[in-house]
Amino acid sequence: MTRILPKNRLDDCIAAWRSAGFSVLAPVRRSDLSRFEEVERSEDMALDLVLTERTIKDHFFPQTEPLIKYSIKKHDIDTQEMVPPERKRVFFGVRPCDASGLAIDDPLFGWDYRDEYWFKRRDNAVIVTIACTTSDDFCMCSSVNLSPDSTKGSDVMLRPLQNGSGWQVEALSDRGNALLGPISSILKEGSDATASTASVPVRFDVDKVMAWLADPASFESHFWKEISVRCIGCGSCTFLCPTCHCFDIQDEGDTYTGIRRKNWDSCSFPMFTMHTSGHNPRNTQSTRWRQRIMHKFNYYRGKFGVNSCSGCGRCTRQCPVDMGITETLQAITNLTK
Amino acid sequence: MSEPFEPKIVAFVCTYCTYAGADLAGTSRMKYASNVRIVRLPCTGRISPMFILKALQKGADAVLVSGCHPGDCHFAQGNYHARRRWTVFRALLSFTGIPEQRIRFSWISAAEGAKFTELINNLTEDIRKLGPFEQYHELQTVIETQATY
Amino acid sequence: MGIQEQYRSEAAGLLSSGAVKLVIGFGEGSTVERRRPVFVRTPAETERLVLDGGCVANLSTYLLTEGLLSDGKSVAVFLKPDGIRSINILAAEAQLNPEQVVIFGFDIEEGQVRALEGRKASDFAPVIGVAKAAGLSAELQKEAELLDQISAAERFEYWKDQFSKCIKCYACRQVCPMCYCRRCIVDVNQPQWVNTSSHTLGNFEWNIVRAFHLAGRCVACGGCDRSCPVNIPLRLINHRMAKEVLDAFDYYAGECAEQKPVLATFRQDDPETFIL
Amino acid sequence: MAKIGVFVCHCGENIASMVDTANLVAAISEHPGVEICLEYKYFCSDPGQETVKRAVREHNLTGVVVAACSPRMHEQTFRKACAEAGLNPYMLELANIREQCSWVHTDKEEATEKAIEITRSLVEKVKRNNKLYPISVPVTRRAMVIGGGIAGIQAALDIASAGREVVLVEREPSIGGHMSQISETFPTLDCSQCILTPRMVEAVQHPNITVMTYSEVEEVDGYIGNFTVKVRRKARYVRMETCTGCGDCIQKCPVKKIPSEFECGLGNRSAIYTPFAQAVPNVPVIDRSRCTYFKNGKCAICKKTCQIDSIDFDQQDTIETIEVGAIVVATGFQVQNTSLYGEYGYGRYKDVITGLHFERLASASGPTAGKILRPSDGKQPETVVFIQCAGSRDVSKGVRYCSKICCMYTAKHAMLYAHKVHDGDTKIFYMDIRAAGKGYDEFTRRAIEEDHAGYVRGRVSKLYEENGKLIVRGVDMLLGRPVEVAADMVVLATAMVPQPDAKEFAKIIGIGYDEYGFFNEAHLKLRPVETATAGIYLAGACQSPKDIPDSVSQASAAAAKILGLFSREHLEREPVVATVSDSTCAGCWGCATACPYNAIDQRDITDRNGNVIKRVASVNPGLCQGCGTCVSFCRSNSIDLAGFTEKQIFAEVMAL
Repeated sequence: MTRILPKNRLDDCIAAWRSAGFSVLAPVRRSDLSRFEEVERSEDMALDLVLTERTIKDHFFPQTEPLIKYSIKKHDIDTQEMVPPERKRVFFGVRPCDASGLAIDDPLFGWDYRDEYWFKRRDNAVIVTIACTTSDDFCMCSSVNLSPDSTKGSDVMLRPLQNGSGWQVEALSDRGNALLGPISSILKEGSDATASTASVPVRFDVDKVMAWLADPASFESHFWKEISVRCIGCGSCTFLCPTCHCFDIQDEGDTYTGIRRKNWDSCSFPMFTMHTSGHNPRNTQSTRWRQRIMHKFNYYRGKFGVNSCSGCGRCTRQCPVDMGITETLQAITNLTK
Repeated sequence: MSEPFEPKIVAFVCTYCTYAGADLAGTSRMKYASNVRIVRLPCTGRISPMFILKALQKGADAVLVSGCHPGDCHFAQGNYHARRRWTVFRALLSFTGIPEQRIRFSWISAAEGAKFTELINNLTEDIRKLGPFEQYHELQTVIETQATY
Repeated sequence: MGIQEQYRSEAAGLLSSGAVKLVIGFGEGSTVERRRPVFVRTPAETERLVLDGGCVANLSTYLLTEGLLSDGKSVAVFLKPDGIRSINILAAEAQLNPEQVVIFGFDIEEGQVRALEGRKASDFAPVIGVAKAAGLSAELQKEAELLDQISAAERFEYWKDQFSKCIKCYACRQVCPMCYCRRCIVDVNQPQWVNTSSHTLGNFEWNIVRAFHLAGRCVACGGCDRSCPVNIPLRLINHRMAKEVLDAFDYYAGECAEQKPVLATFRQDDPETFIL
Repeated sequence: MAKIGVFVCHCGENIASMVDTANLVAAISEHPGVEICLEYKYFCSDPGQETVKRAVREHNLTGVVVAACSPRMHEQTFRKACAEAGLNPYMLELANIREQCSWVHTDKEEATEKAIEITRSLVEKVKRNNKLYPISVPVTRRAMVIGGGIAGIQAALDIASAGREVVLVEREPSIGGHMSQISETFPTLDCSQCILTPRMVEAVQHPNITVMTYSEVEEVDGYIGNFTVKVRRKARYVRMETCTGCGDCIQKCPVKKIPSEFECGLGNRSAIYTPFAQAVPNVPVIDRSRCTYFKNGKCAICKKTCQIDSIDFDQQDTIETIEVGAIVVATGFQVQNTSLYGEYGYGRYKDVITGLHFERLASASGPTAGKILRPSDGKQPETVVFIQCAGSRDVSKGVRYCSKICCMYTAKHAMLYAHKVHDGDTKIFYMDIRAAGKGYDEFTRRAIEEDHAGYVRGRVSKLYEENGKLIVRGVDMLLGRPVEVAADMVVLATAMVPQPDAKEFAKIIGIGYDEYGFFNEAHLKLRPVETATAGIYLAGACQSPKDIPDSVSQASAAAAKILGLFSREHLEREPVVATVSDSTCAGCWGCATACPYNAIDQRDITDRNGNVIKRVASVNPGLCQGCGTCVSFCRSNSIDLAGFTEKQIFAEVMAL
């Protein structure tokens, strides 16, 4: 016997969480884009998507974030920090890959300096993940040692019932347990069978990839040039990635006041590594693509013991020229056959 | 009753015609609304569309762009180039929902102090009626406020 | 022999004779439906070339890859009429020498591929003439008109909503053959005309500036619209600009390599109904 | 760090009565970067300027804003003051709080607020001003005069007599222009040839003047002080160096029935010809299109006749490249084609002629040796009708402007006719008699009072032939009744129009033109001799209809301008010019296409070994006039305008 969240009680569930002080965010399709947004009713949710186009990363590490407000006086500058207020949020209907993405990034944001902006949001968020029963040609979680029902980064795991009437509920953390409190009366006991999870084929051999990347000779391999020849150098793969976390600091303002902001940046952009002198250590797209792959499957692991990829496949799914991590890692796998 | 709304108007003008026309309005002691701030440029050819966007960001409720009549340009052709640019830019702004009433273009010669006076007064009155350009200014106020997540 | 086979064998011929050093075409993609750009350097590799209704991208962008054409050698490229117009504009703007570009011209009608006669951009003048005579896309015009009909305030809300989605990934810019600047206006920080942050204001500015820079240059290949990962209908704004220059100045971008930029030229009797 | 000095002028009460200057000073003093802010009654006065200078020195100011009147008023004054205090004069901005603030507003609070905003905004601008230095351009002290009519000859002689070299280019085989076709000149009635020919000879013999006849300007490059002109010397097929002008070839040429252009078709010329007897140089040319030798390779009688073998059928056009520092455009005018007046019967009736025909008839060296004989039958006309404004001042068919000279020459024609045909009768249909000029009105009075010119105020509606007479029907407006005159000859005072190729020529040399094709002056009243293109000047009727005294005056004025320019080896120009950022320029040349002055060229950037890395736009500071059209065209912001840079404008706007 396990606990079941009946689908027809979803609205009660939202209401219960809201009255417990939570904002509820769920996949929504609005203005021709699927993303996580605050919802008040279950009918606004788009739970049947394989994956939202935007990741939940956006809600922890926004594309642009004010850090400091400043005003320029005659002899000095007044500054005022802009740290987000505490706000309790439930992310409902997160996919395992996106949830894992948060867990992958946690050590980065807490490593030498604890990023308030990230952790204030992380600490007040409860991730309710729904295991995947569908997948598409781009999903690759199984290739990066995750799966359509992996629990990494999740506080509550929901497994769809075979009959479609609801989800089997499993709390994975204290935070998850606490979240079930307000809805305890909604949950019921049951032993309905869960639907089988999606089958996502293994698309590359990540161990071989890691070994090849770790080989110093690979850095200067001609491979990078060939594999990245059609890359146009946009940042969409990085910006839609649940784990990419690079940012830039920009001041924006007028003569009198302004705001220092933290903005997403991308290793795909030539400007990313441009020195003031005009010298650019990564002055070709192939060196930039190499950096992206190396960072995800070599350097990041070296520092934090985990690859910076949760297998969502968004990089390929939306690439304007049909590139992506999968193709590159497949090619590396084939190199080392 | 709150104070009547006083619009902020930024004018980008060429120094040879419209700026001189505005000077003439002054030397003739004509009177017009104090809402306009003039940015002097050598020629309408120098007026880049970015100026208009920045003026809006800085809270302008309307922007005026003005120069020499066709054929009178001190630089022979600058205003003809400007006219093409405006035609296209105006269509673009209009299509993105920036009302045509708020972006005005005119030819005012160095002799047309009266036209300048009348234009500023009419424009100010029009924009008073139209109200502040809140839609655009909100874009700025939003970024100045604390992230709501 | 189908067009695909014909072009494959011609491409192989060009490569083996040394007439071109590279063929840029389409190949199979990561899914059955997808087509991706492929770069073919040997006759044997021409087997990878695919030509079917899925080959919609404007590959002329790749011709501007730094250093590609600087050795004076020729490159062959698969192009639809929109891409051929891009070549004309790039030639007019001195970004490439059209003599170095060998074109495998084709068009797609109702999912079927049709070969276009010619090899040099100038050979396709009749095709472009027909395209101009046929006018801008009626479909886009219909879509754009829907926006023209609502009030300015509603239009503003529409675009605010659309632009709020923008993440400044610059896929629109990177995929566009017209965006060849070494330093994009958005990367100019002295002064910072365009707010680089991807808040709605910055996004508004960026998208307006880009549309303005494409006025009279966009050939409606749809690359930016397809590339946008957050589905902003960029096609509409670019279409509106193309219509404006056509209506006001009878200017159809990319008619020939001698065409002067619409915003760098003028006529004394250009329309000016809006000027007080 | 910026140290800006702001000086708030009261302008007596002009500013202070409407702007609370104390408030203004208080607000501006608090502005970042403002080192000192002072107010004073009149900063433009000597003590005021001294205050500014002292502040600049004592505070080591890096920039100055004077909040006062319009920069159009006192920018130069304060620039000079800054320079005298050791500050680059371009580190100054004027905040216009008088013409555009205190004088036009009525609410002191509003005006003060506006004055504060204007001043702040210019403080922000001046912080970003750059030191600028006048641009020095070398001057080639040689002039070119295009057009060898009286205006061109005069300009050339004036410049040459002052010791500078001149190249005089004329497209016809001889210099002289229209003046050489004229019989007598008003208001003195001296013979045109008699006063012109000595000037022609003087020009051709002047050691400082190179006369290039039968030559046309094809290309003009460069800018003030440094023009490069390509001139096509058309093949004459006669060797200039050896021909003595004996005229034997002309005599012997068998092709004789070619209507002479010089005689307006009233006389004939041969295939090898000089346009008129006094031609300078007196060297014939062969009209290739009419010459039998060029048609079928036979004849060559001229070659056989010539005793010094000066005929050269193999001559080719040559292109000469000439460097000059200034150009006078004196390309003259044409007479309007009168065939558009069907009601006047021009072209249909042989005896309906233009004023220029009449000049040839009246000319002692003309086809009738100065006798007034009508073209149809060579008889002396007993009644002559003159129709004025046959094209001028006519919105519907002709040109809107007044051709200016017709009133005078028509009076002259009536007089000449009266002097030659004592019992003849004249009728002059006119709209107004415009005779403003020294001795002009007296002249027309004389025509009426002494020579009985029959002026009829009114227009001609119809003209037809009947029994060998030209019946001219019109209306006498003063009497209010129709008039009908049976004339033997009718003379139309046709309009003066630009040369048919004037617009194309204007494009070649890069000057403006009006709706008709007359060349545009830089300013109609204050710079009537200059064009908008520095270094190119106008003389004569190519600018607007002019008579001889006006043409000559303008020619001398143009010469004076050029001599002024040539008085120094270098020319100093305002440094408000555009510059290109080589590293970011994408080389699309849009700026070059847009530039109204052709001031933008392509420049190759090469590596150490001389290989071209990239090609960028490059502004010629000698040509750039500083309009900034290129700047707003440039998509990558790679071109900027000194004095109005992107940074400056941005700062100015962001401070509003």
